[in-house]
Amino acid sequence: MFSVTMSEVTKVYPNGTEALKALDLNIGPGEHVVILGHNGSGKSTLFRCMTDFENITGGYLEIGGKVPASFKKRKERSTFRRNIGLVFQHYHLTHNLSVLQNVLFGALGRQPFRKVCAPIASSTLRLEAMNALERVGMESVAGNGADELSGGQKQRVAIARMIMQRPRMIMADEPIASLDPKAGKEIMDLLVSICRENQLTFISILHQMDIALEYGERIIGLNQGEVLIDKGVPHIQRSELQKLYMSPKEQKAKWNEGLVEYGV
Amino acid sequence: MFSVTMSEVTKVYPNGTEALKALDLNIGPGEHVVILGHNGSGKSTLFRCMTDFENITGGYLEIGGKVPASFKKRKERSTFRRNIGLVFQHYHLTHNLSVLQNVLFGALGRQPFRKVCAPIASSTLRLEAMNALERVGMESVAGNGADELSGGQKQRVAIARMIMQRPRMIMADEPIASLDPKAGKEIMDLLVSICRENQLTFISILHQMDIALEYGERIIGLNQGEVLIDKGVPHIQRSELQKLYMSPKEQKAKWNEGLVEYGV
Amino acid sequence: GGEQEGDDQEATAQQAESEETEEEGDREDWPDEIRFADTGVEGMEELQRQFEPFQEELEETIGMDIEFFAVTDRTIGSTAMEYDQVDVLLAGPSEYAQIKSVVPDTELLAGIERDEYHAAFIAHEDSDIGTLADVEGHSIAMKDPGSTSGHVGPSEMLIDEGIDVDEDVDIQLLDDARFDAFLNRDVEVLATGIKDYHEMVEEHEDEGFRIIAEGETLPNDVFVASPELPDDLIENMRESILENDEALLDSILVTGENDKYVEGTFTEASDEDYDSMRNAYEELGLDLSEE
Amino acid sequence: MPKRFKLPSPATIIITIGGLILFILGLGSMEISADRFFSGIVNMFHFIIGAFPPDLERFQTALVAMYETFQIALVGTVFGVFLSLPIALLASRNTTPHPVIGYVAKGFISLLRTVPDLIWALIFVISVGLGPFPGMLTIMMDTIGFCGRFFSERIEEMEKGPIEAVQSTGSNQTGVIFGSILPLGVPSFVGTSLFAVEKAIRGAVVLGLVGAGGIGVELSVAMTMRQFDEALMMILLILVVVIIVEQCSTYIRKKFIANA
Amino acid sequence: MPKRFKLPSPATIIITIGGLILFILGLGSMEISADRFFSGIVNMFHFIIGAFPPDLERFQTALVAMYETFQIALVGTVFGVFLSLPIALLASRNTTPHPVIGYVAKGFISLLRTVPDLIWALIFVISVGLGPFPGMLTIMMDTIGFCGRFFSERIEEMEKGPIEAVQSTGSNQTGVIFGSILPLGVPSFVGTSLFAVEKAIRGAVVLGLVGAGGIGVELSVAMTMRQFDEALMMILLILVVVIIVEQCSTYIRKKFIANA
Ligand SMILES: Nc1ncnc2c1ncn2[C@@H]1O[C@H](COP(=O)(O)OP(=O)(O)OP(=O)(O)O)[C@@H](O)[C@H]1O
Ligand SMILES: Nc1ncnc2c1ncn2[C@@H]1O[C@H](COP(=O)(O)OP(=O)(O)OP(=O)(O)O)[C@@H](O)[C@H]1O
Ligand SMILES: [Mg+2]
Ligand SMILES: [Mg+2]
Repeated sequence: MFSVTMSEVTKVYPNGTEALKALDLNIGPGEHVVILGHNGSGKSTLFRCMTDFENITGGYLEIGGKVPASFKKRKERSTFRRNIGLVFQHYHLTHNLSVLQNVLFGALGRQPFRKVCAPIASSTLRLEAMNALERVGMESVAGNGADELSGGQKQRVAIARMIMQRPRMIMADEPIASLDPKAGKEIMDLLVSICRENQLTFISILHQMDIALEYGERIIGLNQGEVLIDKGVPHIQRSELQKLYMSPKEQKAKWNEGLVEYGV
Repeated sequence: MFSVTMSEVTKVYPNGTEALKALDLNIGPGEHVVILGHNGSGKSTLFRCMTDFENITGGYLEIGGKVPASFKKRKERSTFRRNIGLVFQHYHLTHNLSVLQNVLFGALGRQPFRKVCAPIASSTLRLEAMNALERVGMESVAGNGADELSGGQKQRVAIARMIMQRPRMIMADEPIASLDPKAGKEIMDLLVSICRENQLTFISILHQMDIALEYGERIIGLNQGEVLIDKGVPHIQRSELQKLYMSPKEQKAKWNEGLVEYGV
Repeated sequence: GGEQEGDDQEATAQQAESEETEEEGDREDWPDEIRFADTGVEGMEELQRQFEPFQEELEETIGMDIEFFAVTDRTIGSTAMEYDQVDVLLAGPSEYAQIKSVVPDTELLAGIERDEYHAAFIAHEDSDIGTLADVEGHSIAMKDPGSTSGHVGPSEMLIDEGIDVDEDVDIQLLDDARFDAFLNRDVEVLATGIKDYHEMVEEHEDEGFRIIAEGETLPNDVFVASPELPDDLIENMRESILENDEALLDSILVTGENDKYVEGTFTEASDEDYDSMRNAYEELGLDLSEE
Repeated sequence: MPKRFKLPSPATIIITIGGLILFILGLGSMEISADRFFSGIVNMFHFIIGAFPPDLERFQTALVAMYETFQIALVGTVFGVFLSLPIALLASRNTTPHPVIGYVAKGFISLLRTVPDLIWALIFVISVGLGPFPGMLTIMMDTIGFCGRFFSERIEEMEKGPIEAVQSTGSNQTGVIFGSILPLGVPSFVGTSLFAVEKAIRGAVVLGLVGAGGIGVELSVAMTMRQFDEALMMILLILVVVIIVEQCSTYIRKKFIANA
Repeated sequence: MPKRFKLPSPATIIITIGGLILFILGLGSMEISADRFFSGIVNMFHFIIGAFPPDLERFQTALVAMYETFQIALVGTVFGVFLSLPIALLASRNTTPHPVIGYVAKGFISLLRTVPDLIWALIFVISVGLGPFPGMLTIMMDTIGFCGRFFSERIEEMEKGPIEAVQSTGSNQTGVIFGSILPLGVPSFVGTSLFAVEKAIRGAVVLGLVGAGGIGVELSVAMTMRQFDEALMMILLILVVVIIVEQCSTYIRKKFIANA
């Protein structure tokens, strides 16, 4: 089970945007954490830094005992990533391949390319991929091109791909933003049950407060690249969450107050 | 004020997917309609057909007195589109240009290119663009590259671009899917107030039922490319809406019942 | 034909008047400058890139401004003259034959006779090819199509020997690769200018070569004038070139590499000298007179 | 059920099999032998080493020639690129005003490319005389043939989203082109254009054809006179210019590649 | 406040101004005159019309030569393309194992491109002798120089999303390449490769240099002998082949372009 340790993590993009400001954060093994925050608060950046798609510009970050910033070899990085099931906010399917092929690629971390290549993949693997597609309700479009899907269908396929990866920790960036309400709940159920079964740490970014409170055990609220809320769900009031989304001016005014009130 | 008339509209994609099945639909001038439906129910396809980005494969479709299928010249099509403010599900910003430039391009329907080119655009137009950005809360990133934004920020910029278009009808495909709850409400307020002020017809696709019931005057529920619900909001019960999202099997079973119950 | 210039006589006259300071009168139909092109005569490649001394000397000799163009393709040279885009050409024999066929009124100014200018057939010493007749059935490396000493000349020799160049031998036009192909023994015979042979011997002293046949001396390289130039200008140029032959020759040699002309001289040229060339073209089945 | 795993269409089968047969026949006619190859490798090194060290005696002349060539190549490609863009827009499936115009434009581009340099040189010498001008025109034609093709290919490959977004504003075609197609294509267009400059420099022998001199003539004379050490010097000089142009290309493209 | 409207960097300014000056100087040296151009246009038409009708007498010979050329060109480019791919992957900024390797690979590709055909031909004649084999090798070198560059440019331009998605599965580099870079690049790679075939056919004069014959030699002989009507016939023949190859390219690419 993976745990996450961050201290003073900062991320400044080349254009000068400070996306993360001295973030301190600890996530224990097996926790189910939901990250909330206004648009541009740094949620996706945090995920990208955690999976080493962006370099942190300061601080210390450790996941599952590994320190991404210290990776020297490609191999270390890929082994590390293999264990983390990341769902991207924008799905990122390879659009001129079939849906099934995209899902099969989820296994690339544990199988060489030739084994996951749709026309020659072993039937075990194909079955596993079809199974993943079935779990997200997409088995009927397995043969379609990835560019022939609706927005929500793409998102589900991306999740199936992540399932195929058999990760040891799941990080999902707005996994249900484009899903219809029923599908959204089903997918959240699915993710949570996978995490329960396999005792995985589960971090998700969400904008739906109901869902967050329903599925999360702990809420982390980001605001302008800083942690504003960090509490177990039972102790949270909805009104607190509202503060996360205040306009910049209001945020400024409430900032110190927020710090005092919710601690870090 | 634009009205929409559709009869027996069908859309079959080249790969054989029947996305729309003999759709009959009328939307009156100035109506505020929300379209709901499960993933892959044909909502985006409907929008793409209405704006002539996809050809319908059968039936009759008329918007604001124009019949897209009959357009012969490019000019006709662009004049038609100029009046419809379309927000795409995937935003579609031109990623290697600045945010301001992307928004200025919203005016391309009424201004020639050289007038909307950021470095030489008139200050009136620039002000208008900055104003649009301000309305969606994005004025502070006007100079950033469009690829340097978070998901929600991109969506807001796409809406600013649409506002810049000064449309006579607004069609928004999941305009708030990636927005945080507060921003989502603000943007819906904004869109509705723009439509009220200018007496525009407003059609939006949403997955959030609460928002749909709060902002819509009439709900159209799509299911498998067919209209399953079409009712004024006051007459709608939440339980009816749930039926929209049933699994294929359940849908099949309830199909005739649905037709009988809600009419077309 | 100077007739067609009659129309602009007035304009040119005015122009000439202002320029006319030292020279005799009667030049109103002369152009402002002579467009001179060197068509990349074989063995004179160096002139292609170091033409300034020669250009200056020629300007002095003729007493007119000269615009010099080094053209690397023979077809361009003849076509430029055909369409009156060039006034004087320095051409090899093969090019001259071509130009004469497309611009029949073209005038010869002077020839440059050079030492040792003929084609030769060369074989490796240890090969059993001894005479030209033995070449039959073998492969021959030649230069590029249309080359005087490296294609047309040797082909004529073969034809004279009674060899069918299409059937009996395998001719490969290899241009610069001809030496390496020969040294490699990919081809048994090399047909090229005799100067090339000397160079090759120098470069590969340890290998033995045998000349199996040498052709007759090839016609001279020539200065050719466009018929569009006034007759008196042509005559004037012809005279001054022959008068200043030594200085001109020196200006070519000054570049240091044109040793092919070391023993050369400027001579008068006449069209008949090139009949053999035309003959060769004809025998090669290439119709020169069609245009 | 997976729909994509259907039989390939007859056209695909024909192209594939035809291509394969031609390839195999070609391979057979090639008299390839590793033996031939390796036995020759010694010769090859002998030749290459023979050209070292490069002969620097005529370096200055070469430098001047290089400079002349570069100028003409630059002017020719600039004009060529500016003409290529509209032609490519006419030719591309997704921007052509009419499919027939598209085919005509594509055919025209192919024609420009197919006509050999020598013939362009002839044509322009006939119409404008000898010198750099016809050389420039020839380079321009080459560039249109090349850039027209690659621009159009890039335009056809472009993601539709941002283009549709601009179209949906009711923009006219000019707006669509300048507002989405050009910005999206810039990295590729810059790369292709600067490659065309480089190509023009490397192919500068054409300037020799029309009497405009330049490095091409220098190099080909050095080769003819078998002064391989001098030729090597020029090749290295050209290589330096090529790499500089390439660096500019990389630099400019980087500014436009998303997230680069 | 809009951050993008900052002053361009010194490098940008230098490149821009330098390029402009060279362009203007070049333009000045060109003695361009529309007058010269138009006055000559009649001549030009006279010349072009003179070549009509194309001379079909040697059509069969040309056809055979064309076929030979096509075979060799095909084999040479196929090998070239297969070698280009790994080299391009080594050269591209976003796939290279190490920046230094990237620079070396880029330099190597540039070198292959800079060395003129004639020299490749010489080198291969020396090492493997005359015939189609050295011709094929020369074409292969050309192809690597060309495709290596364009493949690598395309790879650098690729959208990062799908690549990152495959990386995030923990895939090794092979998986990333085959699972995202190649599929995403296919349309472009196919276009470039088939262009290389076409280029090899058009530039097939090199086959003459190594004694492999082919259409290039035929055409250049026809030109030298001023048989323009025969040359025209061959150009038209080449054009037909070029267009066929282009059609194949369009057809194959279409299958891979998203939503096409
Ligand atoms: N590639 C980039 N370059 C520069 N700035 C960036 C880049 N990506 C994001 N940013 C900026 O960093 C900040 C945080 O972005 P991030 O994507 O992490 O937000 P987020 O919390 O995921 O928002 P959303 O809910 O809209 O997805 C924003 O201000 C954004 O503009
Ligand atoms: N380009 C395409 N080619 C083929 N089929 C397509 C294409 N785009 C969409 N489809 C199919 O058409 C159906 C309707 O898609 P559409 O995008 O309209 O759904 P939607 O209602 O917008 O769904 P979502 O809520 O997920 O956005 C789906 O089954 C989808 O797979
Ligand atoms: Mg985000
Ligand atoms: Mg949709």
